[in-house]
Amino acid sequence: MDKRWEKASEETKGEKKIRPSLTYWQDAWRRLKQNKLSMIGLVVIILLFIIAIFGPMISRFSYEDQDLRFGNIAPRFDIYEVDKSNYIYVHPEYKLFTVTSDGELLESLKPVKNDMMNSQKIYEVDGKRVVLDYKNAKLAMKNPSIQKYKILVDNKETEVLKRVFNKTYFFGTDSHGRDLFIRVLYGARISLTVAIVATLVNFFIGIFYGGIAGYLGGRVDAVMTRIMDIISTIPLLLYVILLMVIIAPGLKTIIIAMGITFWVRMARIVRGQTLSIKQHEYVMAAKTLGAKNFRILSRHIIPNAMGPIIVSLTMMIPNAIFTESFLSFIGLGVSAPQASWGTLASDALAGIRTYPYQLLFPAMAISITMLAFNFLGDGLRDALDPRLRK
Amino acid sequence: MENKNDNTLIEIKNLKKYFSKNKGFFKKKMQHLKAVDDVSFHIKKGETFGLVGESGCGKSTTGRTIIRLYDVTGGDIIYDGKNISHLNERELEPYRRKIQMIFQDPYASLNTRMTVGDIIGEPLDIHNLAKGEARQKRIYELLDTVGLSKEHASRYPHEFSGGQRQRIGIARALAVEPEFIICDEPISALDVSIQAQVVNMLDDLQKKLGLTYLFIAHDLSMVKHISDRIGVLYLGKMVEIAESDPLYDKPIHPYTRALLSSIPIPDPELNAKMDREILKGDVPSPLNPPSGCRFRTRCKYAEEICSEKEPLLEEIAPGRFVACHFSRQFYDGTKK
Amino acid sequence: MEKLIELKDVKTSFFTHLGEVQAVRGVSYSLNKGEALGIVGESGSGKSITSMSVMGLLQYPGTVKSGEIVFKGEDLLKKNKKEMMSIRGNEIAMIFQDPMTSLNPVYTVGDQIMEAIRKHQNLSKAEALKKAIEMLELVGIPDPTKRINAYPHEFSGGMRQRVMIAIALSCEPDLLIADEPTTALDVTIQAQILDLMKELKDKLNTSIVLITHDLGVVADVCSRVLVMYGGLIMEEGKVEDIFYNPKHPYTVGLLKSIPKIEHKERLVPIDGTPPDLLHPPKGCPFAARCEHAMNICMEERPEFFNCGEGHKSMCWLLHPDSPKTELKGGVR
Amino acid sequence: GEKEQPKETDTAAVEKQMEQVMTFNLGADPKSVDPQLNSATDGGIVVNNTFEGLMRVDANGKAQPAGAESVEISDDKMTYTFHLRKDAKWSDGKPVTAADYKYAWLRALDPAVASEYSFQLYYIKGGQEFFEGKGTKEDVGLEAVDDHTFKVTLKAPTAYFLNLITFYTFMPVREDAVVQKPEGWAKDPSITLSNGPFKISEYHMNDKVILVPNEHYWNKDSVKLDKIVLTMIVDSGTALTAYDNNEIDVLGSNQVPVQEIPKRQVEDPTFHIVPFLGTYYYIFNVNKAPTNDINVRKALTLAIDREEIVTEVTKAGQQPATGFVPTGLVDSKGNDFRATAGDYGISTTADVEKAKEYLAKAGYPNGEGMAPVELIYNTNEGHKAIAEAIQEMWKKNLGIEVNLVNQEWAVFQDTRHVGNFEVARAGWIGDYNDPMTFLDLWTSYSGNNDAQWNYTKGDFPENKKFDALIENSKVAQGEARDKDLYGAEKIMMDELITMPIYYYTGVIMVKDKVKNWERDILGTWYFGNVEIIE
Amino acid sequence: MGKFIFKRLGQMLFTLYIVITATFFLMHAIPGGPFTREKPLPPAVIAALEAKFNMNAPLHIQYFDYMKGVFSFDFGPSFQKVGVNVIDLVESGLPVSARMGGTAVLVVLVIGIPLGIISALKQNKWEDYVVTVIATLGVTIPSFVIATLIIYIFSGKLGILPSFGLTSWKHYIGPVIALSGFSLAFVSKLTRSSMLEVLQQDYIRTARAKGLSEFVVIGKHALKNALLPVVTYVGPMIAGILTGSFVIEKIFAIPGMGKYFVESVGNRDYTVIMGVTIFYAGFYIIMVFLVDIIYVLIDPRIKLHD
Ligand SMILES: Nc1ncnc2c1ncn2[C@@H]1O[C@H](COP(=O)(O)OP(=O)(O)OP(=O)(O)O)[C@@H](O)[C@H]1O
Ligand SMILES: Nc1ncnc2c1ncn2[C@@H]1O[C@H](COP(=O)(O)OP(=O)(O)OP(=O)(O)O)[C@@H](O)[C@H]1O
Ligand SMILES: [Mg+2]
Ligand SMILES: [Mg+2]
Repeated sequence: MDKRWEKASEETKGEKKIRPSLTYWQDAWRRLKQNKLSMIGLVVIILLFIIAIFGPMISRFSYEDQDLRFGNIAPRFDIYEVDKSNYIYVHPEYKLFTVTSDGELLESLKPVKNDMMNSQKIYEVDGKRVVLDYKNAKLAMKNPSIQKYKILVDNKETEVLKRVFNKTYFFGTDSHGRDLFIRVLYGARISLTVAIVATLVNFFIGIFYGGIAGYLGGRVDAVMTRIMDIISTIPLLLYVILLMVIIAPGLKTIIIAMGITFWVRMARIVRGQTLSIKQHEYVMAAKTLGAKNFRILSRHIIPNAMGPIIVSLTMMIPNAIFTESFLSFIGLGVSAPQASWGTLASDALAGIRTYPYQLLFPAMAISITMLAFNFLGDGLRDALDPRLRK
Repeated sequence: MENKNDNTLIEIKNLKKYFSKNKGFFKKKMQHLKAVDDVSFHIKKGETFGLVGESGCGKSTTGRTIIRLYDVTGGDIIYDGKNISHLNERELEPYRRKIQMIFQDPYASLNTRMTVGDIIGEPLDIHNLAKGEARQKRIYELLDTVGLSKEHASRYPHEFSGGQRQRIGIARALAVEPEFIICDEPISALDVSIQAQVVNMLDDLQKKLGLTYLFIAHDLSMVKHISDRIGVLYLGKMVEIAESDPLYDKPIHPYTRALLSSIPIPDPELNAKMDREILKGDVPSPLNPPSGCRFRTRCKYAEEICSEKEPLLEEIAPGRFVACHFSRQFYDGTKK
Repeated sequence: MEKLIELKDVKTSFFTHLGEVQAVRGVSYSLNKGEALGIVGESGSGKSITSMSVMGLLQYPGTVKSGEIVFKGEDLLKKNKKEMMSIRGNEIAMIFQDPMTSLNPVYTVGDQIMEAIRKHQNLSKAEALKKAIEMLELVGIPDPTKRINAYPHEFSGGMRQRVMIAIALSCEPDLLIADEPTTALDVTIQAQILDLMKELKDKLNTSIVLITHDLGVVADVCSRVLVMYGGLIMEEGKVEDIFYNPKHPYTVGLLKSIPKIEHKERLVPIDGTPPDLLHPPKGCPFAARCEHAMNICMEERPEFFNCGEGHKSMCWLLHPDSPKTELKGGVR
Repeated sequence: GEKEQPKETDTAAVEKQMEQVMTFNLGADPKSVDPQLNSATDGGIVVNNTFEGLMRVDANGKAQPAGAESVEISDDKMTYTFHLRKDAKWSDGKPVTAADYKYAWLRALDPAVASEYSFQLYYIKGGQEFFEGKGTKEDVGLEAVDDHTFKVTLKAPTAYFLNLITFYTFMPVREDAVVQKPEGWAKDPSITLSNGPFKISEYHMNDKVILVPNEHYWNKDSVKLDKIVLTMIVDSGTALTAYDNNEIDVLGSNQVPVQEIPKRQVEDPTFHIVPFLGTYYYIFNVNKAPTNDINVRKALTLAIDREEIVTEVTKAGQQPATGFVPTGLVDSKGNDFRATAGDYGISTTADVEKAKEYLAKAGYPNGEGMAPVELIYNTNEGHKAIAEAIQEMWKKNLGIEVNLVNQEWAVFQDTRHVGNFEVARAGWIGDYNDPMTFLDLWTSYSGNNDAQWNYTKGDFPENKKFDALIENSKVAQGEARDKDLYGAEKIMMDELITMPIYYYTGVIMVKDKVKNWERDILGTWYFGNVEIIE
Repeated sequence: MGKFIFKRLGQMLFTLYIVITATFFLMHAIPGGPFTREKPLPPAVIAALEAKFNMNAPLHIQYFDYMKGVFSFDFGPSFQKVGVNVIDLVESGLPVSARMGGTAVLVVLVIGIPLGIISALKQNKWEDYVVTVIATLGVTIPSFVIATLIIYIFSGKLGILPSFGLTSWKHYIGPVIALSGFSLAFVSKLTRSSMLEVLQQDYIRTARAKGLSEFVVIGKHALKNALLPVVTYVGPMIAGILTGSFVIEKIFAIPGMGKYFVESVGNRDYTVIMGVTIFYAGFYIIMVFLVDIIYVLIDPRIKLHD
């Protein structure tokens, strides 16, 4: 008879091996890895940290090296040819620099004669007479089609040779002639530190404060939220000034200042979520299992409030970066000439009309960081939610 | 009142749980929904006490109040000689391991952000019962006990069918090896064969470890099967308590009778022939229950006295308590 | 008799990172107007997912891989979102299995019922309110005028389930899919609800798919029954066929597990655990637990064998070549 | 004004063209526009155009009779008798009388009024005593001889008294207006009365003030404007944009972002750099190491390149400062004070060699062994820029580490005042056209002597000499007085209690169509002669 | 509920009292005073000023006097702005700030929430990324930069917007954009994240099963559930935005009251510091209270009182 119709033995019914099971966090990490954008975000963030730590070491300038005469030089500019070996660059402030043909800055020229009457500045470059003639500048104000100035080499008008990148200062220089590139790199140290601190403060104080208030509810909640009300309504400036008087300014002080106030918004959001989540059955279930408050908060409530928490965490980062610059500005933070992205951005603001690049670079640094954090945050939110959709 | 003897594990005395409902936003007028109103019973060690009753009559509330998920409005819960009805969270700690609950709503009671392994493992962690390898083993064991496979440990609740979720809930309750389990419709979503598996398992555990159950269910044949004694709840009141066989053989309270006569029989022909007693009349509201006997509005035997006086739970035969003015007549057969 | 819906070899899977969970592995059935079909079967066998596939409400990462769902002559799987929207609630209504999470916690039950009524019946607000109260009364909620303003969490499990029923019924659909509608109800209310459904069936010619574990309920309401196991239909037939003359070992086992109210002996479950749909067995999904399993059962999925009018079973035992085995079972 | 020429036949367009409206950006909302209560330049601009004192500074900085027709000065230079202009009227048409002046001046000295510039009237006999509660109102040397004669008796001959009284604190106010709302009357158009060429017609807090001609002004015919809108844009970027957009005609002062200046200077014909009486300097704490060492102070002073600072950092045509008193002031003979006093050996560029020498002399050759110097400044972009530049110069030229510390303004004031610093940023704008407004800062009793250069509290004999010279200059006349002042500056510059950096300038922008504007070196504007010509 | 509100009112007054007291003493604790000037005033003048403003009494007496004033809604005169009472400052500045802020709040809600919904519905599609980028820009470019850029580009370069003041609808565009940027970004991201959460819930499936249109499913069933964190954020935000922003008002030269929050501290204008703090704190506390009330209205399960 056909073997097929024989009774099956027990072994053939046997079970298959099982895969080791993943915990929630391992599983979340696996999901996160699948999200391309957030991995890019993560890589960018790691790169930023690496750059912030090692970047300033490899540059030939330091963040504080200044040369006032080389102030406000753009990262890309037009050059004129004087002769085959001499090239010049005209600064928007009507100053001349000698440069190499590929954009390396050489020298700031002193005019041999500053002929105000004829609106001319006369220079000598390698024996040649170079005239910066800005007679038309006043007309150009009203009529942008007119060229503001002319360059005359030995009385012959010269046209722009080409547009080159600044080889000496990749990002150009600031008003004090400091290399913006290195300042942005250096600024990353302070800004990223602040960002991390803000995140930690939010995470550890904000989440638990809010969670405890919301979870315990009743009188505890009333007292804790009233404290938050008080913290957020007493004028910030007052205690910042007081802090400034009692402790020495510096990064540490900024961290303290942020520690006092920066977590309140997060705490409120977590409290609101907690009030709602704690009514869910699974929290009750955990209670009947004998879970202590801390466990219920950390295992049940907070993971389920993760969406808004991550959003707040990421959104508060730029806030922290600018709070730092504000605090530094009023004297609480790092002192000049140290720079953070925030202070670089606010310093650049005054010159926005003529030197927009000074704002562009720090702003871009912040934006890239933020995009990276945002994509990572969105990915994290998804990864932490097992019911993820595509 | 019910008499009890020394091996009573838990005694419920005049338990009340009212939900207050605000009327309007600002008005102070409160309305009480008397979900459980003066209920008393006891459960002996190693016994299964079935609790049946109409949907919404307060079974789950009784269970949840006993496990102190709700604050007690009135009455006492005496567990192993200790009144736990007003203990605070900290004082309750030791009881959290001894008393467990299987929730009626399996999905809502599972944290969707935990894997099933973690859900079942949580009580182990909380009470430090097992760690590492042992924990994993225990989880697999529990999964197996409730008819799920090991593979399921790393999945999330939303990936399961209704019945599977219910089994996760059961496994979690069993994890801490409690003394007393409140089973709130633990098997309603399971197919009969798995029901049988689970019920057998509960039986075995009871025999082996002397567990005690409060078993809330609607499937009266299953209740009968598993319970030693059964309480019938109607609108927040206990109307009848009896050992299971006598109750089924000879239900006394009119509500119990109606209940038993409505059981659908898994036999199409018999079922068609069945003569069901469908309860007529308005279903009364726990917000303002009828005066006197709460069942009187739907009772075909109701008389004047029923609306005037509230019948008390009386012992009409050993171990048999009924709250009906005519209980004795029914028992004697003088009234049909 | 008019065919209302026909499922042809529907396969639904969830594509999780662990692999493909083949929740439904080829289900076909059809249903006439005014007919009630019961679906029973193992927990996790794909009953709900099949229904969800019909409704087009599968959640990510679930998709209907193949098959057809022909409703009133048109394939629902080919319809776009908007067309499905007009069919859902209106022509096909579903009562979900999990009543707590299926009701919106932030709206009153009245609001949620009225919404369905107003969507489908073009009534004024006041009329809808009246109708909603009526519906609540119909499903046996006490004091409906007051309780209509309650929120879901203030209701007991059974009451929520009845709200779900009220919502589904208020749509007056052509096809009602009821996924374990009475699990949380006591027998008296259950009887009331079942009567209501029967009435709907008889008066409005509504077709009903009733998923349940309570074989008593099936016996009461349905004329035909499907038995599912491991994502497949094991046996299909008229109630009488299934109850009295089961032709599949799983059905037999199922019927054996029913507790008898008369006597209190140990229940007889089916030994073993159901298959993991992540790696479904090649052959018969039940083979691993089947006392009659043969080698072929492990290797090859059986085909359907007819064993009476409208009664078929997917079991190799019915193959002419197989050794004759008497299946002892049935409720009698 | 031109409004009076009736040409009804013409269209509105023409009328619009005829309308003489000027929009002037004032900056912040003035704290006060009450002559006696005001203490700031912005309020001063409003007061200067709505009120008129006895004298007014002309375009050349000379005090000329205004409210007064003439003045008689007694031989001992202690009594001034002013003959008031008979046609001077208040904006309600009532004549301006000597009693109004007397009331106003006494008001400035009334301690209950607490005028911040009350000390400007201490020169008047009995003034200080009255203010400090040691004398009475009656004892103050003010007398309204008759309606048009006002006699003032001074405590000591004060050479610059006529200059002094061009200041707004000395402008008359009307008692009947003031008593209605003693604090707020001046800003309330329904109450305020003024005697200047304009009057306030609307005052919107933080938004704008509208001035219209005072039709009772004695010289109303020379007033051409029909309306002045004083806007209150604080942000310089916005102000500049508004100016470029023709929403504003005049940017009053320093409302052009620094980085814009070099370009504007070349490209924009309406951009002007004007003199402004002020000095930007750093104060050395002479009471604290290391700046208590004169050699250190000298080294620091010589090590900075002032030329570079003004061209590359401040950029607004400022002049490198080599002395404390800024340019623009003259001595009794009309010689420029600055030029005459000389540069005390401070060159405008860095004198690194000498600086190093001094530092070595102080015991820190090449900066070795010197602890980092702390430089404090108050929070401000401009101060920061300068501090950073100087920090680098000291570092590069002297090898000294410098810590920059910026402080919130009031904290900074406090720190500097109590001497809790080593080097601190400072600036001083003159109140009147005399070197005294700069030099009297450094007396031992001055509240401004933040350098802690005080012989009563430490070993500073030079300070005592300085005090004596200043005291003497208050009574001396002519050349003798000049000698005192030159001597005083020399002492403080030799001691180098401060390190002058540059002299302020004003950066203003005035549209071409605005003609005949007047601005004095104290930063006050006068619109009485302004005319709009399209 | 009535009792709860009553209790909360009591708490609110107490909170306000603490804020007033803390601010009062903090303010006096920091260096400098209202009469600190670049050119320091002679001691006699300071004495006269102190006498005039009742500042020569011991601090605790000043405190009691001040509290007395507060109870009769008398917040005293500004030290800085001669002849102007604190109340006047609020009265003149608040309507302006509130008009501008109100518009910004509207923009935040009317644009931010839909943006969040869209990006949740189109999760990980280009629409979502666009919203993320917008939101990133919104939070990374601080308001002072946005404001400056708007003025520079739209008023200066293009000449299509006026550069200062707040008199016509066009004047509102710049300030409102600058004012709402951060909050708009925040709100849209919050909405997105909680919307994603809610969209997974079974009751959304139920709503769909009823045949409700996608608009109702999202706009009614999902949104209300998703709104909780948004409300949490928006409540205090409204208090912040309506009372004006120092930076925006400074850059756009708007005569609002935002400037006093910073200026008064800089000037040590004690009465104004106190006045605006009390005002803001009161407003803030009320908003926080309203947020709690809205919690209960949104989610009936939330109980704030035992
Ligand atoms: N989102 C999901 N992801 C993966 N697997 C799923 C998902 N949802 C359901 N399943 C699997 O699909 C199978 C069928 O589930 P379904 O809900 O249809 O079962 P059921 O027959 O309704 O069972 P019950 O009677 O217990 O409700 C189950 O094995 C379940 O584990
Ligand atoms: N949180 C609550 N707030 C207000 N009322 C409630 C609440 N929970 C339950 N109730 C009400 O209390 C009564 C009893 O509910 P309970 O859940 O105990 O019923 P049950 O007997 O378990 O019913 P079922 O069999 O349907 O689950 C019901 O009327 C219900 O509406
Ligand atoms: Mg229940
Ligand atoms: Mg199901």
